[in-house]
Formats: sequence, C-alpha cells, structure tokens
Amino acid sequence: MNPILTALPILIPWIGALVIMGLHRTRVIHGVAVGTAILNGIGTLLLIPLSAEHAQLLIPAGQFWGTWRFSPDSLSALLSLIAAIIGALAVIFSVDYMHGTNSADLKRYYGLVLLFIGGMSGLVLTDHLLLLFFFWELVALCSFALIAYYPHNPAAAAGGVKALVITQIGGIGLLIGILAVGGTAGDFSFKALHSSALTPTLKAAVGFGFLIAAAAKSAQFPFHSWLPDAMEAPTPISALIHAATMVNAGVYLMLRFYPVFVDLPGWTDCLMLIGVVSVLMGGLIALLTDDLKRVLAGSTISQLGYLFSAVGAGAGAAAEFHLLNHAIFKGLLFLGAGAVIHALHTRDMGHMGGVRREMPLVFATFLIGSLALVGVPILNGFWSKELILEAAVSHAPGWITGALLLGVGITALYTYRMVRRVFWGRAQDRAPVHEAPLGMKIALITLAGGVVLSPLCLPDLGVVITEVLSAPVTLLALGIILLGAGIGWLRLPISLSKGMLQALDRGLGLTPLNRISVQLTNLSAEGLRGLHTGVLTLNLAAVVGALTLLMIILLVGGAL
Amino acid sequence: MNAVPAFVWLIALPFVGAPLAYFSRRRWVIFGIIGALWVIFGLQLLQPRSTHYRVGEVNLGLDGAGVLLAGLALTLGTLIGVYSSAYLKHESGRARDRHDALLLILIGALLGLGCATDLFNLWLWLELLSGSAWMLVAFHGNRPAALEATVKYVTQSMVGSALSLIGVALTLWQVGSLDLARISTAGSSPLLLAAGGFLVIGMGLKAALVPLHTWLPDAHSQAPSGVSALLSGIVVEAALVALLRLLGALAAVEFSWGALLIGCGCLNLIMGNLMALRQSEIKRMLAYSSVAQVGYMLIGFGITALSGDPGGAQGAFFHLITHALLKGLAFLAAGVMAVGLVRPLTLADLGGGAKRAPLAAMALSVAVLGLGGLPPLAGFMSKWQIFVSGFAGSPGWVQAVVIFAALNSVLSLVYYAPVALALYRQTDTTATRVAQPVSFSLPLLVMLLVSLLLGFVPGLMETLTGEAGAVLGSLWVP
Amino acid sequence: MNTPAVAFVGALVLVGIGLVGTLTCRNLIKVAVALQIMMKGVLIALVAAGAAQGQINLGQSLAAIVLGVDTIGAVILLALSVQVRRRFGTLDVSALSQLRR
Amino acid sequence: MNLEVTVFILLLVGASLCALMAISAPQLLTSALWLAAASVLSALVLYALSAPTMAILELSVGAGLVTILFVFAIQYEQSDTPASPPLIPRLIGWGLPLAALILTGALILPLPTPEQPAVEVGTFATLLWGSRALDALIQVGLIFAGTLGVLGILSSRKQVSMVTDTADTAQPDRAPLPAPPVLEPTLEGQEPL
Repeated sequence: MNPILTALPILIPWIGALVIMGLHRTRVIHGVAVGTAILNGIGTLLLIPLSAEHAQLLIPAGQFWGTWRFSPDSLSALLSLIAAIIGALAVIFSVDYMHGTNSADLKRYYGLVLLFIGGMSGLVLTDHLLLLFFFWELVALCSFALIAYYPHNPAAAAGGVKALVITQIGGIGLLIGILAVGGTAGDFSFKALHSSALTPTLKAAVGFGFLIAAAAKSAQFPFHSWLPDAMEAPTPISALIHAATMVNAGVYLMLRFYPVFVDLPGWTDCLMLIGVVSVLMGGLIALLTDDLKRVLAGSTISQLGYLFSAVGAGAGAAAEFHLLNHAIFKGLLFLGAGAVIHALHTRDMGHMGGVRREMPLVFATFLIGSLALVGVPILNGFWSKELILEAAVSHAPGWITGALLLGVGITALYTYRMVRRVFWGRAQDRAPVHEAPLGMKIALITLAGGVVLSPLCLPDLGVVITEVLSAPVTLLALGIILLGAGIGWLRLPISLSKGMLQALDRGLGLTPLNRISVQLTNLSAEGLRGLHTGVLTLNLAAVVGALTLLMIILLVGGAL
Repeated sequence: MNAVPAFVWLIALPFVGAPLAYFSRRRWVIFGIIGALWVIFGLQLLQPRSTHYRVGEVNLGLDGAGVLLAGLALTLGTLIGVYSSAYLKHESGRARDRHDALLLILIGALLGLGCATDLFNLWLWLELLSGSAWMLVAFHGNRPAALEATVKYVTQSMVGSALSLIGVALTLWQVGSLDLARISTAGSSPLLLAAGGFLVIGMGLKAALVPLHTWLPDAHSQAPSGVSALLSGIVVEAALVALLRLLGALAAVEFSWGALLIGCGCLNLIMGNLMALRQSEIKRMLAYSSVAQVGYMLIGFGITALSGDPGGAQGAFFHLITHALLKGLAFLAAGVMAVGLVRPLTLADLGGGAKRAPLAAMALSVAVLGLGGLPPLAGFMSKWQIFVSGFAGSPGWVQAVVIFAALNSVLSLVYYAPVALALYRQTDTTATRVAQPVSFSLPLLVMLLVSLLLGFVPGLMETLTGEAGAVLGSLWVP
Repeated sequence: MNTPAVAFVGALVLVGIGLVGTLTCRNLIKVAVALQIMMKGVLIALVAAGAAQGQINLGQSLAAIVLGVDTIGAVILLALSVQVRRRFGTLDVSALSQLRR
Repeated sequence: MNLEVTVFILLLVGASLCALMAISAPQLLTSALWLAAASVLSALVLYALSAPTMAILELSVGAGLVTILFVFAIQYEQSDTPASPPLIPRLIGWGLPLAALILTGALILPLPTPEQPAVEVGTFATLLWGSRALDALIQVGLIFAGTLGVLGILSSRKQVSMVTDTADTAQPDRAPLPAPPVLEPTLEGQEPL
C-alpha cells in the first residue's frame, strides 16, 4: 500500500474542518461533519494493514524541521482508531446534542472537533519529536477552545484557561526533553533518544521531563485539577477529548518511550507512584461531588492512574488493552450522561433520579458501561483491570498492589452511588423527559456493543482468560468490588466521614498549593502594579537607582 | 570618493521625502517615497553585503543586522502607512501630513540606525528615532492621557540621552576615536567599563530594560494604534540592536556583558508578564507584553555574548522579526476593534468581536496565541531557536534560565488566552458585521499570512537572521 | 590632575546635580531646567574628553551637535508643559499620574 | 596645584552652585535666571578648555536662546506654583545621584592621561562640516521632526474645540459604548482574574 495513506487520518478531518468553515446552513454543517467523521473512521481502518507492513511516510521539510516521518505501528494504529471511531460517534451524538445552535457557533464547534481528531491522529502517528510537540500543543489548543465553548459561562472560560495553562506547564517538560535530545543528537527522530550522545544526566532530564508532560496531559497527580474543571465543555467533547483520546496522550508517551527510560533509576517507581496516588485521588473526587460529569472526570483520573501504574510495572500490553477498554466504556458513560444532561438540563445528581423508566435505552447502556468500569466479569473492563492487578502483584511492591485494590473498591462505591442517584429513586420536582433521539441512540448502542465485544480483539484471548481466571487476585478483586458496592447499598454513613474525606482531598489534591500559587502570582502581579505609580519622579528615581546598581555590579564584576 | 552605494540613497531619501510629504499635502507622496525606498532596497540586496560609505570621518556600513532592520522597518512602515489612511480619516489634513512626515523620518532613522558604525552617530540616530517617536506618541496631544505619556517619554528619554553621552565622552577620553571598530581594539580599561555602564543605562532606557521601562506602557498604549505597532514592533528593538552593537565594541572589556544581558532578560520577562497579567486594557496589556518579549531577545543576545555562538543572536533576530509581525498585527487589529470607542479598548469590549470584524478577530487571536508561543505559530519557532542555543553546551545556569523563560511563556498565556477567547465567545449577541475599509484589512491580511507562513516555514528567514546573527556573533568571539 | 580631568569631574558633578533636580523638583519646567543642567555637564564632558585626547575640535563639534539636540528637547518639553498647564491646570508632575498600574 | 587648575575649579564650583540654586529656587523665573548663570559659567569653562567656538555657541544658545524660551514659557503660563515638598524623600533624591556619582568616581578616578594624544587635523569648521557632516545633517532632520512635533502639540487646542474629545476615528455604524465622557483610562476597581 502506498504509505501516503498514512496521512489520511490527519488530512480527512482537517479538510472537513476547512470545508465546514465555508458553510452556512446548520443542517448542511451537521451533515458534512458526520460524513467527514465517518469517512475518517473508514480511512483510519487502513492503518491496520499499513502498520502491519511498516509503512513509512517521509516528507522532507527543510533544514529546520528535518524530515517529517509518519510511521504507524500497532500502538499508534490503536490510538488513531480510537480517536477516529469515538470521534465519529461523538460527532453523530452531537447532531442531537448541539441541535438548535446557530451556524457560527456550530462551525466553530465542528471545526475544532475535526481539527482535534486529525491532531490526535497526527500525535500518535508521527515519528518526529518536534512534530509530536506541535500536535501535542495543537490538541491542547483545541481542548482549551472547546472547554470554553459555551459563551455565557464564565466557569467555562476559566476552566479552559486552567486546562491550557496546566497542560502547558507539563508541555515545558516535553519541550525541555526535546531540546536536550535535539541539542545533543542533532536529530528529532525517535531514534535520537537512543543516541549515545545523551549523557545519563541528560537522559534523566529527558525522562522526567516527558513524565511531567505525560502526567499533566493525562490529568495525573499533581496536575489532575484541570480535568474536573474541564467538564464545562459540551458533553460529547468530554467523552471524546477528556475521556477517550487526548488524556490518553500522556499514557501513549509513556508507552512509547518506556523502553528508553526503563533503566533510569527511579523512573518506573515514579510512574507507579503517580499512578497509584491518582487512582485514589480520582476515586475521592468521584466520591465527593454531586456533579455527574465531575464524577466521571474523577473516575477518568483514577482509571488513567491504573494505566500509569501498569506502564510503570512493565505491563505495557495490559495497559494498552485497558486504554482501549477505558476509551470505550468511558466514552459510553459520558455520552450516556450527556443524554441525561441534555434531557434534564442539569448536571447535579441531586436533581436527577428515576430516569430509569423514562430513558430505558440510556439506562441499559449506561449500566453496561458502569459495570465495565467497576470490572464486573465478562465485560471488557474486567479483563484488562485484572491483567493490570496481576502485573502489579508480580512486579510492584505490595503496598502499591494494595492501593490499587483499594481503588477497585472505591470505583465500585462511587459507581454504585452514581447509578443509584441518577437512575433509581424518585423523580424530584422535574419535568418528565423522553428517551434520547436517534443519533444519540446509535452512538450509545455502538459503544455498548464495543464494551461487550472489545475483548474479542485480543489475539491471545484464550491465554488471557485462563490467566485471569486462575489468578488469586481476581477473586480478591471481585470480593472488594462486592464490598464496595455493599457499602454503597447499605448507605453506610459516608456523610459522617465526608469532612474527613474532604480534608484528605484538600491535602492530597494540592488544591491549597494550587490556590496559593495562583494567589501568589496574582498578589505579586497586583503588588508589582503598585510599583508603576505613573509618577515621573519615581520613574526617574528607578533610572538613577538602576544606574547606581549597575555601577556597583560593574565595580564588583570588573574587579573579579 | 568611491561610488555611492544604494543604501546611502536609502538613508537620504526619507529626509528629502519628509518635507516633501508635509508641504505637498498629498497623501500619495508618502507612498511614492516608500515605493522608491523599496526599489532602492531591492537594488541594495543585489549588491554584495557589508558595503561601506564614508561621509567625512563617519563610516556608514550596511551589514546583515542593518539589512534585517531595514527590511523590517520598510515592511512595517508600508503597512502602517496603508493602515493609517483609514485610521486617520477623520483627522484634519495638517495632522495627517504631520503624521506622514514623522512616519517617514522614523523609517529613515531606523534605516540609518542599522548602518551606523560610529558611536556618536549611533547615538544621534537613536535620538532622531526617539525624537520622531515622541512626536508620534503626542499625535493625540489633545487627550490628557496622551500628553502625560509624551511628557514621561520625552523626559525619561532625555535623561537616557544625557547618560549615554557621558558614556560616549568616557569612550572618547580613553580611545580617542568613536569608530566602533577602533573601540573594539582598545582593550580593557575601567573607563570603558564605566562607559559601558552609562551606555547600557542610557540606551537600555530606550530598549525598555526593566526597571527603565516605565515610559513604555504609557507611551505605547496612548499612541495611535499604527504608531504603537511600529513602536512596539521595531523602535524598541532597534534601540536594543544599537545597544548590542556598542556592547560588541566593548567586548574586550573584562566584564561579562552576556550575563548582564541574560539577567536583564529574566527581569524583563517576569516583570513584563506579571504586569500584563492584570491589565484589562488591551493596548496596555500588549505594551507590557512587549517588555516581556524584549526579555526573550535579551536572553538570546546574551547567550551569544556569553559564548560567541551566533545561534542565540540568530534566534533573537528571528524573534525580533516574528515579534514585530505579531505585535504589530495585534496592535493594528486592536486598533480596528477600538474603532468607535471613546475610551480605551478593554477585554470586555472584545466580546462578539469575531462577528463584528472577523478578519481583525482572527488576526488578533493568531497574534496573541503566537506571542504566547503556541506551536506552530511563528512566535514559538523563534523562541524555540533561542531555547535551543541556550541549551546546547551552555553552563547550567543558562539552561535554568531557558526553563524559566519557557515557564514564563506559559504565564503569558494566562493573559493572552482570554483575549482570543473573548473574541470568539460571542457574548454580544447584538453584534453585526461591520464593513472594514481595504486599508484596514489589507495590512492585517498581509501580516497574518506572513506570520502564519513563518510559523510553518521558519527556514524562510534563515539567511537573513543567519547573517545578522553572524555579525553580532563575530563581535563576541572569545 | 590636569585641567581636562578637573573639567570632566566638574561635568559629572553638574550631571549629578541635574539628576538631583529631576528627582526633587515637582514642577515640570523645573524638571526641564534640571535636564538643561545635565546637558551642560555633558557638553563640558565631551569637550574635556576631546581635549584630553588632543582632539579639542572633535569634542567641540560633537558638543555643538549635542547642543542643538538638547535645545530641541528643551523646546519640546516647554511646549509640552504649556499644553500640560492647559489640560491639567497645573505643572505639578504628581498630577500627571493617571496612567498608573 | 597651579593657577590654571585653580581657575578651573573655581569656575566649576561656581557653575555647580548656580545649578544648585537653579534647582532649589522657589520661583520659576529665578530658577531660569540661575540656569542662565550656570550656562555662562560653563561657557567660561569651555573657553578655558580652549574651545572658544563652543563657548560662544553655549553663550548664545544655552545662555541666551534657551533662557529666553524658558522665560517666555514661564511668563506665558503666569504660574506661580508654590514650592511643594518633593515627591520622594530628600534622602533618596539626593542620595541616589550622589551614590551613582561616587561609584562612577571610584570606577574611573584617577582619569588616566592618554599616552600619545593624536595630533588633530583641521579646525572646528572643517570638523563639523567635514568630518561630522553626517551628524550635522541628521541634526537637521531632528530639528524638522521637533518643529513638526511642537506645531502639533501647540495646535491641538484648536482640534479640541473642533472634535470635542470624542473619538480618534468615528464609525457611524457602531454607537459608542456607554462610557464616562472623560478619556482617562478606567483602571481602578478591576475584576480579579
């Protein structure tokens, strides 16, 4: 096959986005967006044969860039497919969700979504560090603009800027790493990381720089605080960007460069530690909030924590598998939540309840997704989570395994609480609602099918089944799930310890640290503004002061 | 007397043209002169570089840095000339003529500054540059705020001039000549060290080194938008280049000028960014961000001064170009947005901007995001070049400075991103599209396209910045 | 110490007094006076430096040009203060501080 | 210490004293007159440095023209601003320049005598109009720019009466947003981030 086809997953959405910019009628815009997304899904399927034959797309791009190289392998094909297919489903879902939006806003929306899908594919397909950084920032930019999408919501603007700034801080880690590699090896291909020119210190800088970037992108501790705030985005966006694709970019980075950095002292431990803390933090966030989408956001942080721990424990294959499964079931959960939110016009679970009868299909698919999230057998989440736990048992210190198992219990607890509050109980002071429209249904059913069927993608399914079923940790995990759900069922007085939990959240979540640093910046900015008195005399005093200071420096420096 | 090279005409023409434009009272005169300048500039580019011309004892020479400054000055000057046709539509004819004549003198001063090789001559060009800049800032002299800004600009500038002249006198005392080439062979002495100090303060004042920058936010926010674009885009940077040229002549002095520049750069970065963080007025915020952006250039030049590696200066020159384009674009777009406003343009006024003026909104958001250093916009590419040169084989503290600078560009996003957001989040539902005159949209479009192009093909400027960087780099060979 | 050196030191003192003036005077016209004093110092410094190098005429011609530049500066500053007086009703520099923060 | 140096020191001390009087005089007119006196004394210094042409220029321009300008501006304003205390503490106002001066002195003193002063060719006129012709020409440009600027500054009263402080450019399509009638930037009371 012609390697130029590798570029399809990037080009199709981008061209679609350009076309949409020129359209005016909302109906046509919806149509073109859906068409592009589906076409892109088909085009991306070509990556499977392409990656099998190790196709390489080489584009000479001048002295500064060197050669742009796109080379799909199984990992990048997987991630690109997730982006394309979940992207397509999110776009189909959006036709109903964004119904009634004016054409200018709709153009902005679909344009950014398609730009994002292409960027995400580019991010995983490229074999060029600078280009990787470019796509890395591009998806951050799309995410920022989409979080801040709703015009009249100041929280949306704040959340967007927060997400952008935190991922940018992480991006510096990537930037520094690339600088170090490019500066010493003089080459930006991934091979340059193996170059012998990289001294151990430099390599450590690169490894930990990448780690910081990955943690920020994947909303891992201590950078996790942007993800819950990002929930101001339209819900299909949360499903696509903040559950299924962009947040996986960090995991992708770790998976991709694991072989390079595995020997760095402390690197894998750090990875596992970040993962474990995120598992617990995310669970805590999910447990403490009443906002349906924030529950899911916390759950995403927590599940990505499992991925980080798995990569750290050396279980790359298990991580890849869980990444795929998580993308499917979390995408499903977000879209289901979106359907409920769209119908009820609220995100507060306190105002939900009893939706089960009115939206049976949404309920059924949401339940499937929830069970997969908890890790109930035979759904996809079960297999991959057990594989990760098993890897932790054999490769990680005991306390990490313990913490991961605790996380399983917390997952069961908050999932039980979420499902009960949204779907059971009585409908409280709200208007009756109707089942979701067709476009939403298509997306939900497809994803629910994926939740059941995705284990079939595994080439060595039989081995996995016997392995998982024979491991003692599986039984233990199932017991913990029951325990967690049981605590939820008994409605044990969590509210009593809520204060404690919140204190824990505050302490661990570094929210105070976060707030203090923001306040410090603001205060210093405010304080410095006081220095600009606008009085000529004081300005001149600053000049003379600078002269005096410089003379001192010259006297001292010149004498040395 | 040897044949007169083309660039001499380049310098001379604006001075003939300015009175012509003023007294003829025809607007096309200025465009004719700018067109002629472009022709001469093109002819000059065909000639070999580093041509020299002597006027009396004073040498003029056009080298890579001069070509870069000249090209940038002509580009911005042309675009702002076009822009001002619409911007000044409602001013009286005399005011417009004054504006045009002063604009020509400003361009002429920039062209001349790039060619100066004599210390006193350099000072005088800088003085001419600030003189015409003062008067352009005072354009809206009937507004108290503009008047106040001009008073500060003039007074502080004059203190700076006096201090630089002490530096000139000290150099003359020690060396007996003001030729920069002669000074660079004079070796080290305490007198030259002190001279360097006075010149850094005096010229640094015009290049807005913190804490000498206090005039900048006032002047740049009160000038007409086109003038702000020129001032922020190139006037301050030209002063910086002048400062670097003379520091290059003092390279033999036993003092680490490079470390001083990098230190000043860090101060500029943090001060500019923190001050810009809480501004609600767009033009003032942009002006403070210029203070920060000068910091990147200082760091780039400082790296070259420290190690003699021309890469840093090359990156800094590239940043000079991208900053001139992006900041110019931002100011011009802000000017379009402010049309019809009685008070300064604030962040709140930008709501619905994308509906009112789509092109200006696009331009402003690309400009601010590019200035914030998001790849692959041009602003990232130039910062990247500076970072690369700072990372490769520099001492550890320079690498720390690079990380600090990278963190600062995140800080700058905190105030840039809301601008782009406000434009597209259409809170102002009543907004309708306002037809823009061609003289507004044309400069915006040109600068937008060029800055986008530079982001994707940063190699375009490589010959230009490479030559300019090599000129400065050759001064600092250890 | 020879005569040019004495003159140079005196010139620096004049510049210093000018700086003091710019820092202590509140009246815009007095600030202009202080700037003039600084410039007197600069003129003497340039001529003294030329004299020290036996290039008195070079120093003189530089000083002549500086004198011109400085006179233009003074004229501009005075014109500005006339305008300031009109707009602000006072010449006190502390009134000129609306562009703050 | 010979006589010549003593005369120099006396002249410079005199000029400095006049300068001090100029910056500390309570009345603007007195201040301008002290400036003229300082100017005359510096012209004498220049003369004593064997720069007679420059001395004459300084006498006519510095002491003459500039003083006339100052007096004109002061008379025009008719302002007798009472002496108000400086905006910054006197200690800083005097201390900072003094510190800068002392530090500079520490750096450059004693001023070295150049080993072999170059022998100068040409007179003042040939130097100014020959060697430094370029600088003289640039100065002409500066004078032109300055004149235009002063014209602009002084003529802006007329504009005010015509345009009445409205806008830099008027766009009829868009009504001005409600705003205070003054042009001062409203910087107080900003929303925190």
